[in-house]
Amino acid sequence: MTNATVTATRAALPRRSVVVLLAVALGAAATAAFASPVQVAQATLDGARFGLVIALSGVGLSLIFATTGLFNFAHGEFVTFGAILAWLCNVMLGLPLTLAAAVAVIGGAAAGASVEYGIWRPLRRHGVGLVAAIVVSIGLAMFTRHLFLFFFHGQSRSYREYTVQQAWHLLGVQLLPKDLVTMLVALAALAALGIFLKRSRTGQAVRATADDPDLSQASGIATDRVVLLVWSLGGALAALGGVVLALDDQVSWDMGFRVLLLVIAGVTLGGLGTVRGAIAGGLIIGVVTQLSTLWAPSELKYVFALIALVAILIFRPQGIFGRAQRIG
Amino acid sequence: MRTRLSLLSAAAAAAALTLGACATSAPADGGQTADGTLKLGWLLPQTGPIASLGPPQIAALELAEKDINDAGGVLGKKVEFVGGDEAGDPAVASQAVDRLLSQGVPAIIGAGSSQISLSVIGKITGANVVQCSGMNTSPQLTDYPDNGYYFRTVPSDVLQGAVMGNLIAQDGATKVAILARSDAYATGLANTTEAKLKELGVQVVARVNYDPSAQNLTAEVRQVVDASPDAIVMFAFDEGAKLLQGLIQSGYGPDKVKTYGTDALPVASLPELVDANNKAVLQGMKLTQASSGENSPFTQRLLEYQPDLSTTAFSPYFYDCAVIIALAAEQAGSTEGPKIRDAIIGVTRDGTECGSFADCKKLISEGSDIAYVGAAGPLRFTDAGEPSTGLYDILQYDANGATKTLDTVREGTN
Amino acid sequence: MSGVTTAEPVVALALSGVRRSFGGVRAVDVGQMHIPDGKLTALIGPNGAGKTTLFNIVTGFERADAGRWSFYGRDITGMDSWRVARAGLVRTFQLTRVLAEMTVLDNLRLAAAGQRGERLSLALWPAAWRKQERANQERAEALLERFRLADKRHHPAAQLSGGQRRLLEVARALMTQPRMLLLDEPLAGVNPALREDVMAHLVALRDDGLTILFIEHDMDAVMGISDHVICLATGTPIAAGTPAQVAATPAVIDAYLGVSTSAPSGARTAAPSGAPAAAASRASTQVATRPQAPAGGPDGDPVLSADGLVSGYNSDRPILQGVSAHVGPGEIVAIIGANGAGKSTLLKAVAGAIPATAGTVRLGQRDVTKLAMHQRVALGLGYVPQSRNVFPSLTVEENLRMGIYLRPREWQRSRDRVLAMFPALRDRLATPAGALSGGQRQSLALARALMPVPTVLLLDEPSAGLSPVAQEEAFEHVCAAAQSGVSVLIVEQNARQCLAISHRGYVLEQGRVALTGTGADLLADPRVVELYLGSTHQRPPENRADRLAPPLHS
Amino acid sequence: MDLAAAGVDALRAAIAPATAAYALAALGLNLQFGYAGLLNLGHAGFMAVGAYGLATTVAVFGGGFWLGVAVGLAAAAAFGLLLGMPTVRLRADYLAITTIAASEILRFVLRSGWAQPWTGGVYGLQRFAEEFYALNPFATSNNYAIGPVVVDARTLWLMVVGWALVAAAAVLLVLLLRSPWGRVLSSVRQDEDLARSLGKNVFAYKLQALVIGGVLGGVAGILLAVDQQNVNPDNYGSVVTFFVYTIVILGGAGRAMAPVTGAVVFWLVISATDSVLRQAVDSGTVSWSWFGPQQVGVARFVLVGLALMLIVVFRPQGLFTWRRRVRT
Repeated sequence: MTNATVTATRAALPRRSVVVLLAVALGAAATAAFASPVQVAQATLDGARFGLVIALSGVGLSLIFATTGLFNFAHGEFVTFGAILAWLCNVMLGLPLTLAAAVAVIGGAAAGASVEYGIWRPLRRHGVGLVAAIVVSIGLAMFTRHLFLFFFHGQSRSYREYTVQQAWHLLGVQLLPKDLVTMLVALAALAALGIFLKRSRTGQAVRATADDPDLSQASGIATDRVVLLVWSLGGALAALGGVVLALDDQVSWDMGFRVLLLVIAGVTLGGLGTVRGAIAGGLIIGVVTQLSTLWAPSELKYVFALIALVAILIFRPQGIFGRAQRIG
Repeated sequence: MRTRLSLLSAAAAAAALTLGACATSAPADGGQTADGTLKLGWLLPQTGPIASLGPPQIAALELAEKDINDAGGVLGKKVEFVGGDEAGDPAVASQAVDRLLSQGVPAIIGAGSSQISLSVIGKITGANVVQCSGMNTSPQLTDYPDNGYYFRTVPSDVLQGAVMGNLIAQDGATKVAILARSDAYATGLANTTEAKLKELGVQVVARVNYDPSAQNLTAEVRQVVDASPDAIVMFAFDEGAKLLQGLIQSGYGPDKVKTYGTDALPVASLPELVDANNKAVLQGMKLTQASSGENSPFTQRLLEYQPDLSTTAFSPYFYDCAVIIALAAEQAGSTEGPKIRDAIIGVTRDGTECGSFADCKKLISEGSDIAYVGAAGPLRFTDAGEPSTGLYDILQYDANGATKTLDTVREGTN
Repeated sequence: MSGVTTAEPVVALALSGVRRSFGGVRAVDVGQMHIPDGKLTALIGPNGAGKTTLFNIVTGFERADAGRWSFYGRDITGMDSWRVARAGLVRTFQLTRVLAEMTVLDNLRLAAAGQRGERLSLALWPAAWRKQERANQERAEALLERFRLADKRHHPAAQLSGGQRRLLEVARALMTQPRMLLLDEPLAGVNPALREDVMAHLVALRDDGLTILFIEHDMDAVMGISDHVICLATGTPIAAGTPAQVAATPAVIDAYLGVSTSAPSGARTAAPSGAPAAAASRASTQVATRPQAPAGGPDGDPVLSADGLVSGYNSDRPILQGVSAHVGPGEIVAIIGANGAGKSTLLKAVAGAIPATAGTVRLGQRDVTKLAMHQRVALGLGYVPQSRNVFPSLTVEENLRMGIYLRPREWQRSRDRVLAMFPALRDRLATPAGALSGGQRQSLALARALMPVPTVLLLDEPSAGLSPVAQEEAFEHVCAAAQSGVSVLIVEQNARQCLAISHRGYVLEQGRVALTGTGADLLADPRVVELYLGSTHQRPPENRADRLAPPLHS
Repeated sequence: MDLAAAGVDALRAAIAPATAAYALAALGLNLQFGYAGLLNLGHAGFMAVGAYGLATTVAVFGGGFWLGVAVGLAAAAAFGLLLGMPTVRLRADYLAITTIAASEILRFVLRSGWAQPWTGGVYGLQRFAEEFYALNPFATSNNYAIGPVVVDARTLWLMVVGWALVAAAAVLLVLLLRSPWGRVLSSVRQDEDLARSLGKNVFAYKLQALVIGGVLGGVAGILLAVDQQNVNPDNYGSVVTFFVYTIVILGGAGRAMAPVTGAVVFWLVISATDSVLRQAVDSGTVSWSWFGPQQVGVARFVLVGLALMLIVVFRPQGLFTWRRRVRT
C-alpha cells in the first residue's frame, strides 16, 4: 500500500489544495443564496480567523500523533495554559501583552517538554498501548483542567490591552486590527513550522521519525530528543493559539476543553501529521462553522463542522492531505 | 473461574439488596439531626459548565449563616451548612444529594442549574426534605409534583421578562435584537421578554440563541448586527463580556444602541471585563437586578463580605433561600423537613414585613405573623412555592463603570 | 509473457491478465495462469517476485489493478476475502499467525466452517450448536493427533515453537475443509525433522484429493513433492511444468538461483544434484575479482564483535541463543542459514534495534551492549534493515541528508561521494523515496548508510526482491563499499553470491552458530549447499499491537 | 473527622442505581472495545438515544413506559447500525473521532430549538417513569437498611432492578463470549486478516458487537433516566463517555466482569474523595486560607484525574487483573 498511496498523494497534492479551496468557495457561493455577499464574505473572513487559530492550536497535536501515534486529549489544556499564563503576565504582572505572549509560548514549550519527559516517555518505555495512553491523556486533561479551575477560578477574564478595538471597514466587510494580527501570527507560525519541517535538518529528522522511528535511529537520530522537540513545539504553538484565541474570546479555565473537539476535527480532517492538513482542516472547520450560521440556527453551528468531519473521514479515512501509510 | 465467581457475587449482590434490605424502625421523616441544630445542605456548581456561578452563591450562604448565627441562630442553636458539588453531572450530583440526605439535613439549597434540580428533585422531595433554589427558572419546576417540598426564590421568567419588555418599550426601542444563551435560564427569559415586546408592539428583529459551550461567538454577534437593531438585550452569564466586546467593535455598543442585560451578568466587574482601559465602555447600558427593596443593597454587602467575587449573579436569591428556611424552622419550632415545608410559605406573605433574619426572628418571638422581604425583595410565595412578585432595580452603568439605580419596579400580584 | 497452459482437464484456479503495481514497482503481472485440480503445485521465484502478492490478490486481501480470476469456473474476481475462504479457497500466511490468546484447540475449533453457534441468533442456545461443536472438536482432536500437537491442545498457542505454529496453521486451514489450500512458505522456519512431516502431510492431503498451491524456497521440497511447478520472476510466470522441466529452464536458473554474479576467483564450488548443479556450473564459469582485503586484513583487531549474544522479540522465547561472531577491519562477513535461524535478528541485536538479554556487543574495544541504536551509529556503525529501509515520504536527497545527520558539515562532500557511487540516484534526488523502484530503493538504502563512511556496515539482504541485474549491482556496491575500507556484516538469502564475495561466513542454525569458515570453504561445504537451498528470507514477527502502539524509542 | 461516615457515603455510592447504570454502560463498552477492539468514544450518544427513546415516547407521545423502553432499545440499536455501517472499517483512532463527533452532533441536535417539540430542548423531559415506580413492591412509608446504608423504597426498588439487570447482562455476555460467536469475536480482535482467511465475516461481527454494546448503553441510559426522572441533552456530554472508559480501564478491558468492579470502584473513589475532603475541611483538619469548602468540588476532580493516570501507569491491565494481557 505505502508506495502506492504515497505517490498517489504526491501526485494529487496541488489538485487537492485546489479542491479544498473550491469546496470552501462553493460552500460560500451556496450560502450566498441565503445571505448577502457581504455577509458571506464577512463570515468567511471570521471563519478563516477562527480556523487559523484552530490550526495553530492543533498542529502540535497532529505532529505528536504522527511521531508517537498518541492522540493527546490533553492538548486543549496547553491552549488554556498559554492563555492563562499570558493573562497572569499581562494583568497581574502588568507586562505588555506581546511580552506576555512570548512568556506564554516559552511556558507552553516547557509544559509540552515536561509532560513528554515526565509522563509519555516513561509510558512508552513501559510499552503502554495506544488506547491506555489515550485514557492517560484523558486523565491528564481532567487533572490539569481542574487545577486551572482551582487556581484561576471559574470566571472568564480579558486581557488589559486590545480588548476593544476600532474595526476597519472595506466594502462593508469589517476587520479588527487584532484579528488581522491574529491571522498573520498564525499564518507566520504555521508557515515557519512548515519550512522548518521541510528545509531544516532537524525538521527533516522530525519527518523521518514520523516516517520510521527505527530507521531514524539507524541514521543516528536520537528519536527521543526529536519527540521531546515535537512536544515542546506542540505545547508552544498551542499556547500561542490560546493567547490569540483569548484576544477575542476571553480567558477561561475550560477554553481549551471547549475548542478541543473542533481542534481534533480540524487536524484529523486535514490529515494528521501535515502542516498543510492542519491549515486546510482548520479553515474548513472555521468557515463551515461561520457560514452555517447564515442559514441555520447558530446553536447548531458546530454540528455542521462535525458533519463535515465525519463525511470526509468516511470517504477519505486518512484526511485530505494525510498519507494512508500509518494505517495498520 | 474468576468470571463465574464475580458473576455469583453480582447475583448475590442483587439478592442481598432484596432480602437484606430490612425495613428500618425510622420511617422516612426528612431526617433531622440528633441535637436539634438546623443543618442545611447546599448543592451548587463548584465544577462543570457553570462553575463560575458557584462562588457567589456559596458566599451568599456563608453570609446568611453569619447573619443567622449573629442573630442567635435558630431555636437557640447555631445553623450549620454542609455542601455538595452539582458538577453539571446528574450522577455526581445525586451522589452528593445522597450524602447530604444521609447527614439528616431537613433542607437542601440548590441546585444551580434547572437541569440538575430536575434530576434530583424526586430524590430530595421524595425524602420529605425541603429543596430551595435561587437560580432555577425552568417552567417544568412550577407544577412538579413535589408534595410542596420544592421552593424557589427567583421569580419566574414571566415576571422579569415583563419588566425587561416594559423597560425596553418605554425607552422607545422599535427594533430589538435578543441574544440568549441557549439553556434553561436564558431561553425562558428570552421567550417571555420576546412575547412581552410583541404584546407592546415592539418589533423583535433578531433572536439569536447561542450554544453555551461555544468558545467563539463572533457569528452570533454578526447576526445581531446584520439585523441593525436599535436595542439589544442579552441574557448571558459572564460570556456576556465577549458579546459586548463584539457588539462594540461592530459599532453596536451601548454608546450607539440601547443595550440591556440581567443580573446574571457579572454586574460589578463587567466594564472591566469588557475593556479594562475604559471605565465608560458600558455607559448607558441598563440592567434589571433583583432589588433588596428598602434594605441596603445585598450585592454590596456580599462584596464587602467577600471582595474577590467577580460576579454576584443569583446570590441574593440563594441568600433568601437560606433565610426563609431558617425562619420557617423558627416559626415551626422544629427542624424537621415537613414542618419547615408547612411554614415556609407563611413566612413570606401576609404579615408584618421585616427585612432581615434578626428582625423577623424578633417578630416571630413576639408571636406575630411575618412577611420576609429579603435580599431580593418581597417574595410573597404562591401556593406553588415561588414568588408571586418580583422587585427589580433598574441599574444603569455610568462613566465610571459603576451602576446607579434608576428605578425600582415591582412585577406581579401585589 | 505468453500464457502457460497445463494439460490438466480440470482447472482449480485460473488467472488471466492479473496486474498489480506499487508505486514504481510492478509487483504482479500474470498473463495466464492455471492451477490444476488435485495436484500439488509449487510456486517458486526469488524474493519480491510477487508470489505473496499474488496470493493476497487471489484470496481477496489485496486489490488488483486489472485482471480476472476464477475458482473451479466460478468468477471470484475482487470477492471479499472471507467469501473467498467460504468458497473453499483457503490460504495461510507467510508470517505464521496464531491466535496467541487462544488455546491450540480453540484455534482449530474456530476454523471449522458453517458453525451454527457463530450466528448471533443461536449463540445463546447451546442446544442448537453443542452437537456440531462436539463433532468439530473430534475433527480438531484428530487433526492435532495427525500434526503431533495433541499434547499441546490446551496450551495457549503463544507457547508453540515456530515450527509447531506452521503445523497449527496448516491444521487450522484444513479444519475449514477447503477445496484448495494456498500455503505461503509452509516450511519456513520448520526444523528439518518436522520438515519431512509437513511434506509428508502435503503429499497425503494431495492423495486425499485436495488441491494445493504452495510458495516455497526449499528446492528439495519443491523438487521432491510437487507435481507441478510455476516459477515467478518480477511478478511474471517465466516457466511452468514438472519440477525437472522447470529446474532445467535457463530463465529459471538465472532468475531464481541468481548465478550471474561475480564469484570469487578459483572458488571451489561444489556441484549439488539437480537444478543447483546447473547453477553451480554456470556460477563457476563466471570469474570476477574478490574485493582486495585492505591493509590489516581479516586478522586485525575486530571492528565489531558479539559474544554469547542472546536476544529475541519476547524474552521467554529468545531467537538468538548465544551467538558469537566478529568482523575484522575491511572484512566482508556473511551470515547465512535457514529461514528463522535468526540471521536478521542477529543484525538487529548487534545494531541495537532490539535489546540483548545476555552477551555483549563491542565496536572496536568499546562495549556498546547498553547503548541505544543511534548511539552505536554515532560510534561508526551503519545499519540497513531488510524491508522499510528508506523514508518513503522524504525525497531521495532528504534520505541522504538523514544518512549524514550526525555530521551535517560533511553533507556536501559525502553527498557527492555517494552520488558518484550511485549515479542512478542523481536524477531522482527530488523524488520521494516511496516512489522509487525496488532496485533504486536498495541503492538508496545503501547510499544512506554509506553517507558517513561507517567503520562497519550491517546489511540485511541487500539483494532481497531485486531483479538479477539489480542483485548484481547491489553486490557490486557491497564490494565497492568494502574496498573503500568499510567492514561489512551481511545477511543474504542468496547464499551463493553472498559467500562468493565474502572473506568469511557464519552459518546460523536455530539461533546458534552451526559452522564458520572462509567464504570459499563454506561455499564448498556440502552442509552449506543443503542450507543454502533451504534458505529464504524472513521478516521479524510484527503484530498489530506494535503498529498501533506508539513506537518505542528506547 | 468522621471517616466512618465517609466510608458509608462511599458504600452508598458503590451500590447506587447510577452505579448499576454505569456498570451496564461499561459492560457494553467493554464488549465493543475490550473484545471487538472498537474504540467507540461516542458511548454517551447511545445512552442518550436510549433515554430519549423512553422519555419522548412517554412524555411527548403519551405512550406507555414499557413501549418507551422498547423504543429506547430499538433506537439505540438503530444508532449503532447507522454509526457502524460506515465507520466500523476505520482504524481505531479514526473510529474514535467519528464516534465522538457523532455523539456530539446528537447532543447538539437534541438541545436545539427546532427539536424542542420532541426533546424538550434545553429543558429536557421529565417524569416519564411513574408507571415504573408504581410497580414498586417496597412500602414507601419505610426506609430500608442495607448494611450501614439507609435508602428509601424508591431507591431500593431501582437498585434491585438495576443490579438485577447488571447481573443478567453480565450472564448473557459471558455466555455469548464463551459461545463460538465469542470465539470468532476474540479472533477478530487478535487478528482480523486471519479471521477473514478462515471465512469469518469480520465486518458483521464488529457491527454486531457495536450494536449489542450500544443497546447495553441504551439500557444504561434508560436506567439513569428513570433514576433521575429527567433527561437533558447536557447529561450526555463526552465526559460521560470518558467516565465509562475510566470504569472499563479500572476493571481491566477485555474481561467479562471487569466493568462491574470498575464501576463500583470508580463511584466509590469519586464519592470517597469528595466526602473525605469535605470532612477534612468541615472538621478543620485542613484549614488553609486558599482551601475552603468552595474548592472541595474542584479538588475532587483533580484527584480523580490523577488517580486515573496513576492506575493506567501502574496497573495497565486493570486494578484487579493480575494476568498479563496482550492489549492493543
